[in-house]
Amino acid sequence: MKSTFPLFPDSASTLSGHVDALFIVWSLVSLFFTVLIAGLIVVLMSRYRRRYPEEVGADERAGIWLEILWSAVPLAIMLAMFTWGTKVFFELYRPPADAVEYTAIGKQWMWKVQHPEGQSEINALHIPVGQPVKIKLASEDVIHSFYIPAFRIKQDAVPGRYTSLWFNPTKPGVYHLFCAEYCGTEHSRMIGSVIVMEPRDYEIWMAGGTPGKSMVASGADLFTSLACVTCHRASPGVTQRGPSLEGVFGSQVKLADGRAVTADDNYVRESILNPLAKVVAGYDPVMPTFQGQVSEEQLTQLIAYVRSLGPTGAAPAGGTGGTPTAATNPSSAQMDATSPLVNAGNTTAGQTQGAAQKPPQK
Amino acid sequence: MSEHVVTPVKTYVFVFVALLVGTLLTVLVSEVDLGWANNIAAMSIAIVKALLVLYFFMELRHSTRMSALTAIAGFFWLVLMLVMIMMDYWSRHAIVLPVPGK
Amino acid sequence: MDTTVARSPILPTPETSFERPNYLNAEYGWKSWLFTLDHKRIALLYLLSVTVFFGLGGIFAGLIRLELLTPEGDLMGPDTYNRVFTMHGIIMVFFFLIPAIPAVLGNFLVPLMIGAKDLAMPRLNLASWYVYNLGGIFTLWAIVNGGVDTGWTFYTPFSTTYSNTYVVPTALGIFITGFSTIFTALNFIVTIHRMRAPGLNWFRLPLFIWSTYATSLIIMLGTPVIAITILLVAAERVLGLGIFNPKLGGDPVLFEHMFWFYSHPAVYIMILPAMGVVSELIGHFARKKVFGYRVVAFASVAIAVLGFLVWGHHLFVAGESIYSATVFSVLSMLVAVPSAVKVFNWTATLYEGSISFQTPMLYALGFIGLFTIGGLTGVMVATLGIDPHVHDTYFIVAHFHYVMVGGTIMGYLGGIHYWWPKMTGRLYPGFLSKLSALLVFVGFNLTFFPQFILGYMGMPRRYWSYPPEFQVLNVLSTAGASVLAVGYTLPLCYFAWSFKYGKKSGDNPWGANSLEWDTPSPPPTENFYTTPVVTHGPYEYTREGVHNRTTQEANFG
Amino acid sequence: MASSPLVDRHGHDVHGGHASRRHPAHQFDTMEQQKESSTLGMWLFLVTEIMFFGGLFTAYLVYRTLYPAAFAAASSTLNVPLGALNTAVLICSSLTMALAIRSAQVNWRKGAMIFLVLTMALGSTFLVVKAFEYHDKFVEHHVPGHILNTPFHFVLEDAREASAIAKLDPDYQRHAEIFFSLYFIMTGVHATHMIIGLGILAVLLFYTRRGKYDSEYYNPLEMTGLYWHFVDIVWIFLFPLLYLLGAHLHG
Repeated sequence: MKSTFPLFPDSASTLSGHVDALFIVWSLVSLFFTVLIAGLIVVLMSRYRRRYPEEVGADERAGIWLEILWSAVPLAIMLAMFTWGTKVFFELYRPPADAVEYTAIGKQWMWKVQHPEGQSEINALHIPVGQPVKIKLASEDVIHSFYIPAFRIKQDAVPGRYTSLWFNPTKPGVYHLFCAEYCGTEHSRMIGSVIVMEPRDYEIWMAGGTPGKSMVASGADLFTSLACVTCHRASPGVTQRGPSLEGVFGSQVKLADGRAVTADDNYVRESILNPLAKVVAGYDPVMPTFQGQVSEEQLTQLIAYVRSLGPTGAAPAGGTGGTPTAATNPSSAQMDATSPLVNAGNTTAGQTQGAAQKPPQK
Repeated sequence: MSEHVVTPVKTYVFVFVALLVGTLLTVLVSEVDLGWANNIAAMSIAIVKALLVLYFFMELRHSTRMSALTAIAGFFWLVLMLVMIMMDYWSRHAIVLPVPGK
Repeated sequence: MDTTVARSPILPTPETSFERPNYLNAEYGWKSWLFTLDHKRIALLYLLSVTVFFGLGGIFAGLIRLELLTPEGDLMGPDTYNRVFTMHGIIMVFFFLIPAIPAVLGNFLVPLMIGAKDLAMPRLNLASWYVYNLGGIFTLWAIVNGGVDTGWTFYTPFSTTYSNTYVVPTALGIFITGFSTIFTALNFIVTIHRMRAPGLNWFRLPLFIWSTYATSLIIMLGTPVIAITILLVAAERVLGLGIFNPKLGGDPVLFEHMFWFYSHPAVYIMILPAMGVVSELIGHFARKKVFGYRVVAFASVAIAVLGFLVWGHHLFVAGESIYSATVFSVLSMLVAVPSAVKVFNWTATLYEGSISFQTPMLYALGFIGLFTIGGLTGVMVATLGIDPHVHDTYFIVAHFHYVMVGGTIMGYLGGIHYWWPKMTGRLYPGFLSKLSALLVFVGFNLTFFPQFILGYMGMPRRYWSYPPEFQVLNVLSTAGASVLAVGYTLPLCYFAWSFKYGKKSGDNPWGANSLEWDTPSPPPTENFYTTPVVTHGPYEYTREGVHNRTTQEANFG
Repeated sequence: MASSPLVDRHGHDVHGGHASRRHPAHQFDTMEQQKESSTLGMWLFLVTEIMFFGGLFTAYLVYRTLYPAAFAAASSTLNVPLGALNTAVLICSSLTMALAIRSAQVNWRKGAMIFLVLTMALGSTFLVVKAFEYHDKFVEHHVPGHILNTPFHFVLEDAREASAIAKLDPDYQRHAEIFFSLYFIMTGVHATHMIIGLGILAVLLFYTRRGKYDSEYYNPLEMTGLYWHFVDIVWIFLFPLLYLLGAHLHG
């Protein structure tokens, strides 16, 4: 688990140490000059405090050598740091020849990641440790920015063209994936996880994910790809536009007009196709219809997914900051007890969505 | 009172004719396929024309150094902006060699 | 300190000075203010407008900090939050930081400092105030109708295609306000060139004039570019053109280039005048010629020129070519040299000075410390290796607040405290003002230092909710913001009180030596009774025959 | 010419920068100083204008570099004879403007009025020709964006070297739209400057008629002249960039 009050980010790629070294040296240089200036000010302030009202300062002493000195020293320091920094920068943006290329597409407000094997996931990126990964970035709408603090790397995804970044993770674990370029309403929810796994775990994970998905998994996919998830987020207690669907299926739902209905297949179906017919109490009638956008097959998949979120379909949700739901976690069969996935519950709805690809154990 | 130099009408008419000739020239040159030199030719003629206007019509030749400096600074800054923005576009597709087998 | 000369005052005593005709009592009634052509009155009008916008921007800042108290977005929805930080940015940048020092202090002081009767174009000056307010009204209209949510940077295609808020009226507001800054800058350049008093050559000018001049150059060369850029954004929204729209073949990165071509130099528009103010304060409160006067003066111009060549460091991770990035990085390092030189020169000025710790000096010393941190972190983020990690995180937020708030606002407040007796002929409470300076300094550091750590931890900016491990530092920051709010409110109260009830200050309450203190406080309408003849520089406290006035400071109580 | 001071109702000039022929405004000491100030101010203003148009030239250069073929194709559909005619008209108006100032310098009031009227007539001619060109573009559906109900439609057959273009830039339709976006904005902003200039000229004509300007004081004429010539210079660049550089396919 992460400390509740960390002061320095995880360092988990081959280059994060290089960036940190640069940063720490720069910080020390800055600290030196800040203390120097502040110290000088304090000393001079007390030493040359005005003693009587008519006192004036001394004549200026010629200082051309001083001027040259304190122009040249900062210049030298900066050119040195520039050289070092540029070296690190070129390392950061020149992928090695053996990097495996993944694709990440930003769209309001999620990251769609495509593995070279064809596997795709939402707001999550599973990668094996020690493998250089190049990520080709694109955007479907506005500018996004793919940012993994633990790898000290960031690149804007610019609509209309491809950009790329690369990294080589060194430490298994779960790391934040952020969108760093402001992209609209749910910008701060456009977050996910980078799950760095031991190669063996990664093999298992890949094997479990590829072939014929279950109804629930397909539904979960649709749930994210249709952007249902942006409003019906699985984080209880947070203000959002639509109700969370966790534990809803099979329960009594209070409607805005005072009625109550049981959330069954038909209700879910009606809510997707004709959302304004029965609006849940406390929410605005803002949901657009998906009539014509989802096929019947997809509709059943979606319903299966919502059912899996219900009390009968899944284990109860974890506590604050804990595992969002067991249903959305990868099945325990695929999960090693020591696997970094144990930590996966640490945060974020994004992760929930990413992991939701995996069928729950029923 | 400020002294002013009254430019003879002849000078103005001469500049005017030069500008018209320049216009004709730039149209004629564009009809001939000179490859990349078309761009150079058209821009050169335009710059000469602009200088004529600045120097004679706008009386830069009789104005203070400050006015001339201001005009030069303006064009200089424009070129600066063009070059430094284009720098990105010119070098964007430069080949970045991958770090060999890391 | 070996040289001290006792002087006898030649100016009238404080008791009699106030009844003399001055620009405040020359005419009465609202017409005399709204149609005034007096640069000093226009400065006060600007002071009023700018303060209103500062308050408004401050309220938005408070809302941001309150929302970030908890990791969940619970105070307001994301759409509201996005509007709040956007309006905070737009108001603070375009309606407060850019006009604050030039339009208030510059307007008031440029003619006084160069011994002129007024600015060269008084009507243009008044027009600039009206244009400023017109732009402000457009923007306020947009706020009242629901605001705008693009961020103050208006990045396309979000601003042109995806945002469904009031982008166009806000853009027009900024476009219009741009004219007001251009008018002011044009006026300053012409005035400084053509209207200096006899004997006032370029190297006898106060450093504030040098920095105002440099600032005006940036405004003239940069503002038109943001004007056309923002016009293109508006045209895209209204007419459906595609200059920056990737769906139509446009390039959003071009927008970023054109936007930052102005908006990075705009940072120097904000900080250079503050540097000028601090040069004045340090020189006069140490009663010593500012160390390396010419170097400091040329540093202002160097910053203005080099400041234009570094905008690309905002685009290191935006898809700019890495070769272009390298050029911009090294240029960004270069622009830091004149800034560093200034800091060293200010510090060296204190050596063998006669330092008085009046409120303005406290602000000036605070400025040096905070600007040092802001500047150093600035070169850190301009270092190519570090920027990819901290770009668009709270590290950047902390950095530019250290420069903007720790620099510009400290300088602005220091300047207002210093020239308040000149403007109004009144003093303000000494203890209270020192307390507020202290509160601002402490509150500021508490607010923004934690954000450096947050940023390096990886917290992206413009986040409405954030992962819980960032909470402690955010709480600290919000706590600091509340201290800062008190620090900013206090001056508002005692200045308002002082304007009417403050103790009379006399003509030269600081015993300062530059031209603006050579005339009564408040000055008469045409500034000087007779056109002054200047024989020496502004900080010459030790030269024989220079001290024809009292060096006694007023008692602030 | 009569030379009664127009100001000094209250002993000092309440109109600020507004000076009479022989008395500088209150903030100035001499007419010389006042004249130099306004000249410098005007040049500074022109610098801001350079940068204002500069933003558009930058955008033009960027997209021309990115999409040379589509730009050449789109450019070749513009009416070169009309563009050249307009260039000549503007140059002519610059001449008349210069002559108007010269007339004031030599105290020939009637001449100043004639040349001002000529300048305005030529400026209006320019705008009328421009309006015809715009109309053509409307008819050809070459108006970008959703200003009109008819969507932008660019037929390559209109262009020279059509097949080469289609091969070089398959996306030429969208890129041609960018060209026309820039064409309309650049010429539109230029035309707006012309219209403002015409307004100022009308005011000047009014004051010239009232005998306000003579060899001693003709500053407003000179300042307006600077502005008018500057607008001419902008067109001197716009004409080849928009009309001519597209004649052949070279980047």
